[in-house]
Amino acid sequence: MNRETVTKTMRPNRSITRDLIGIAAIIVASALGYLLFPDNLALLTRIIAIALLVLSLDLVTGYCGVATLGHAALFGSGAYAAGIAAAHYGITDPLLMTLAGILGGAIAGLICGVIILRAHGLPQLVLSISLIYLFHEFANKASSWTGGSDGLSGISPDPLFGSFEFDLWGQTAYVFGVFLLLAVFVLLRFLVRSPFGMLCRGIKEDPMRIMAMGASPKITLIKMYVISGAVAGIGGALNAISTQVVGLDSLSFTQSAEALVMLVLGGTGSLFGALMGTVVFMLFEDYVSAANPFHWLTMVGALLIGVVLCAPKGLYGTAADIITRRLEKRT
Amino acid sequence: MQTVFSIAIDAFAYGMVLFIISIGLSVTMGLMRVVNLAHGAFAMIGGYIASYAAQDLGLGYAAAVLLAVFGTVIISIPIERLLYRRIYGEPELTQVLMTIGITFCIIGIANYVFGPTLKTIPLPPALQGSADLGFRSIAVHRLFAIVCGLAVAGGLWYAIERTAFGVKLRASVDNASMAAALGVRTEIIYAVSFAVAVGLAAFGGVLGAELLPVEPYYALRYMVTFLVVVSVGGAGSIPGALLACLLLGGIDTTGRYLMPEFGEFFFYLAVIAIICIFPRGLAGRAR
Amino acid sequence: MSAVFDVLNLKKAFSGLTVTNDVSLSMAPGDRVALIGPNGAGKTTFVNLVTGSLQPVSGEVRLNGQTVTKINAIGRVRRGLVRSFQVTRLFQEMTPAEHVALAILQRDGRAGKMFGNFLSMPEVLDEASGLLAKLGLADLMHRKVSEIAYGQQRLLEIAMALALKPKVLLLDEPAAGVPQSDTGRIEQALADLPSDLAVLMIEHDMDLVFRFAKRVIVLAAGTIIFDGSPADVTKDAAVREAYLGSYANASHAA
Amino acid sequence: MKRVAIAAFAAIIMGNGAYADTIKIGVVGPFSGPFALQGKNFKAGIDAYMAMHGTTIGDDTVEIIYRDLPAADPAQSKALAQELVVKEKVQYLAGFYFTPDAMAVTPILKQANVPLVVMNAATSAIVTKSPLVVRTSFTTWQTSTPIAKVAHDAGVAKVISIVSDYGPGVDAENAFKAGFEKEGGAVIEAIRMPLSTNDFSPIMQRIKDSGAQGVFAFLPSGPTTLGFVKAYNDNGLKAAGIKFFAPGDLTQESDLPALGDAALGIQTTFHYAVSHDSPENKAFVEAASKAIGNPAELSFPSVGAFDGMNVIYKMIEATGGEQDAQKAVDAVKGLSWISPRGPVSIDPESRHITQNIYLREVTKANGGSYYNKEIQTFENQGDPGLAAVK
Repeated sequence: MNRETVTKTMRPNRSITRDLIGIAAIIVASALGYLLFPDNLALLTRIIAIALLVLSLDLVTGYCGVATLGHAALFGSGAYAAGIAAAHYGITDPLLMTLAGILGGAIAGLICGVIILRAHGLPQLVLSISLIYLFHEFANKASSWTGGSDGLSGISPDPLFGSFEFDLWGQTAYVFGVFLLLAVFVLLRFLVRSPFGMLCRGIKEDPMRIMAMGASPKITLIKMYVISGAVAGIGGALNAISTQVVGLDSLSFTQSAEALVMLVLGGTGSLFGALMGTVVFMLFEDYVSAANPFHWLTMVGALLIGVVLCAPKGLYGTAADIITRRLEKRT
Repeated sequence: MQTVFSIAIDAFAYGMVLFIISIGLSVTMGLMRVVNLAHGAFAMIGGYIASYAAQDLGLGYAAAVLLAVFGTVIISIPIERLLYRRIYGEPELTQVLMTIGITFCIIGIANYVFGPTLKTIPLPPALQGSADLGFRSIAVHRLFAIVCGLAVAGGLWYAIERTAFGVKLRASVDNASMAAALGVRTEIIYAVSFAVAVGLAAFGGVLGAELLPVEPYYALRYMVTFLVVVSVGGAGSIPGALLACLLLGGIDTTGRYLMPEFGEFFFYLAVIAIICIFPRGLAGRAR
Repeated sequence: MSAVFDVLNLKKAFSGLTVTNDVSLSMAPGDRVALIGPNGAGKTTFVNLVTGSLQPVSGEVRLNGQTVTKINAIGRVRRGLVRSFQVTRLFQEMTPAEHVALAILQRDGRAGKMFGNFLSMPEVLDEASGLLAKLGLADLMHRKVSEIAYGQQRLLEIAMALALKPKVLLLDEPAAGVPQSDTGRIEQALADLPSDLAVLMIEHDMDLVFRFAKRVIVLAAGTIIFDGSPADVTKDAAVREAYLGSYANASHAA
Repeated sequence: MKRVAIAAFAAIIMGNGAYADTIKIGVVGPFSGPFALQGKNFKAGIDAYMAMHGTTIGDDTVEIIYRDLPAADPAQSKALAQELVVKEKVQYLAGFYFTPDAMAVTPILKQANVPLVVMNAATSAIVTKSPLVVRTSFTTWQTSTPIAKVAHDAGVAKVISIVSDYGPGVDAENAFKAGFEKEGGAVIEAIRMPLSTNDFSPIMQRIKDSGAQGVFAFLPSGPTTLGFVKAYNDNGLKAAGIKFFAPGDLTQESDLPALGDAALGIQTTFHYAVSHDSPENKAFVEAASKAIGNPAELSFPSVGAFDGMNVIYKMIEATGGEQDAQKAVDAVKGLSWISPRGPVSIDPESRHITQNIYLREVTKANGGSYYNKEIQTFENQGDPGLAAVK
């Protein structure tokens, strides 16, 4: 009986500790980024925006097992929602723009979820690809709203809380991004450990079994898609606010595929994996493309092959495995 | 009426070109269960070899095609041995990561070796120019592509359904361990199938070069088209792939004639509709 | 006592071939019924029809006197018709505590909650650990399912089903694949099932059937050929003919 | 590698000239990816200019810092520009192949006190987004308007317009329509086809069915032009005598070897042909060919970059190397010079380049290679697009 109480209390404590470590890690990494690359905050802000996209992808792919190569539809919808709110409706408060992004992303999530969840496996991938092309084409067609292929410009967000300008040096945007990321991270930690999160993990392994428990996998997954859309929408809004332009590339297949690559690189099914994959991929890409623009694609390809061969569970997944194995050996 | 006829012929020709390039992918994805995003890269290698053989070595078209097919297969052997073998049976996402990585590498190398410009494969005089069909003219090489497409479809169907190899292949696909227990050497079956798939990719890359010109980003540019066509058909099914190519070719061509502005919408809406109605593809088998 | 579960003239055909033909049965709370039949008798189809995975050509399924034939599988579970699986279908990456807690939360309509954790919901945790303790799984409740023995996984299946507080429980070969040494635990668990629960067990193991069931139904070629007491089943000529013959002679008659 | 090389190079220069300043110019362009060829042309133009005019202005040394942006990606563009300004302390931003990338940078120019010299991006509106933008390339309106007169002069009254459905395509369609209708012709149908179109047969069928005497086309340079031009021949449009008009993007020099005989006789209007006959261009082509390595890869972005460098050098001279964006831009307003493409000037109002537009025809040279042969000149063309947008 004693042992049971120990395990009972130990479990939640351990994961709360892990949460605190995670939050601390994000804060430390953000501060380090700020101190080490004070002149490169725009890149770092961009990494945060993409990290939000990858986190959102992890929710449906990592936690629910949905294969998608069209997740930028949610990100881009958020970006356009925030951009259109600012450029056409004069909603230039950054917080309201973020809200617009959340709404845009969530609605896109609902649409994508309803369609993508109709198939599984390869056909599901193809559905997601078709959707991203439709979204892209739609944004291209609606050029009076979106600026078409020239991009949506004329977004000029107000200073944050009336006093912090989104300026050239990008400090405001960066700090704003870090706070958004932290908020999202904390909320998602709650989400994935909640009963709902548990349900999603169950669906990933065996949707039939979940049905036999009286829960509907479809409705659950659509809910998750909407949440995922909101998260991606925050990323999109951050992108729109910090760069003040939204381009069709934010709704592209390429962006979707890159997000998936980053997620698998970091390791699916864990929030840290998603963050790690994004940071590693984007820094690697930035470094290699600056060092050797002509061959960077080859090197990125080699990196991906290397990861599949040496770290099949992704960077974080494999690292976590090694660490737990070490710990178990010690005890 | 004449216009309808004319569009039908265009659709047929386009569908057959799509078929030739995609059918190899259907083999890898359906029979070997590998989401092979690098398929276009192999088609591109075929195109480059043929272009090099014809332009720089001065070989004839037939020789260039043969060289392209066998050259690509030879290049693919070490790739299959070292890389693909590691991802058979792995989750789809791992396969996506690996094959995208391979695609990136091949693009980078092609860019380095052949440069970024477009490459063409000169056609022999017999395939140049247009043929008069009475009510319209059509490029001879398109007719050639149609004939080749039909030949490939027939040949593959025969090989899979009627030969001893086909029996072993289908047995390995349905139940690898059972097939192995019965004495089928599944590794060899897989290696041969992979080589056939790659060879078909190269063949398609060369034959389709008039429509999809060879350049380093070929592998990424058309990756999605191939993937879509194969999935709509139902991976692994030759009649399915043929049907999907003709159907999508038809929808695409008609859409682009009637409302070119919304060409993309037609195509992808059709894909979504088909998959929603046939979640396993047109000829997909229940697993 | 009025019936909690009725099946009326259920019929199903696959491409012209009738696999379930005019099957009817009725169960009251507390019933312990075993459904047996030779391979290919249509037991699996019957289960799928009853749970709603398949739609019948004609006939009716009733729960608590209400027709549920048009209600899908999920809706039937929510109305109290719960099944277990012949081959365990558990979530390998999750713990027994999570399995049972998820079932409890789902039963209470709280599985969609996006905040909080069942570990910090005392009533859920208590119920889950109580249930697991009753089945002897208390020590394993925080292990991953992939790390526990198959016999214990079968017990967990039963625990999950019970956590849903069903009115009718379909047990699909609850002891299949369990090593001899562990069957005792499972039989104990079956004996301890709530007394007001109607249980329909599909089983091959006749020893288990005779120990557990108060009533046996024999299905052959899609039709019920016997419905009566276990004592009578071995004496029934049709059953012997269809299925039991040698077994009855060899082990029970002896 | 490149960073190291530049740093080493800079170190040597710094070591030699004790008190001289280094003026950095940040160039953003597609140096990898599907458009890498255009990026290479940027670099070739810049290298050619610096080879011909030296790397020092007065006491100051000019240093170029390249950043790669493979495809239209405004967010990345902004990030790169910001890094160039804040970290590398560049005094000038230049390059930019795609419109959205250039647009993304305009909001930061004022605060950064940096002028932007656009070396390619061809949408008219870019120069209106900030008073610190100068463009030395062209606009789609600028190159597509004269072809309307050419079409009219060729006796064509009914034209069908076929463009790729994206910003520049729409610009080209509008420009042609405006020009052609002014000449008294009629655009009987205007079709916008998706950028991803591979099979142009149905489009050719549309052209045939429309009964037009000529077709106006705009597609981005690259693989699709090849398919389009081949389909035009294969489907018997050329044989049927339907005339083909397009701006020069369709027949850029680096695509000509692949187009081959299919392109022969196609007439396009553009601001620059590599074959342009002038001493300035001879010198430029020689230097740029050396810089790019393979002369067959030389194409129009190189001249935009070359003239962009000329503008920046003038800016540096005018400001004496001090960082003063407004002064620098004011100094080149109205500036005129003889470019490799012919006489050009910077319009003081719009800060866009005023230049000759040439009608050219794809011709086979004696050596068997293909080139754009200039056959008519439209002098001193401004950008009609700006007026049209307003």
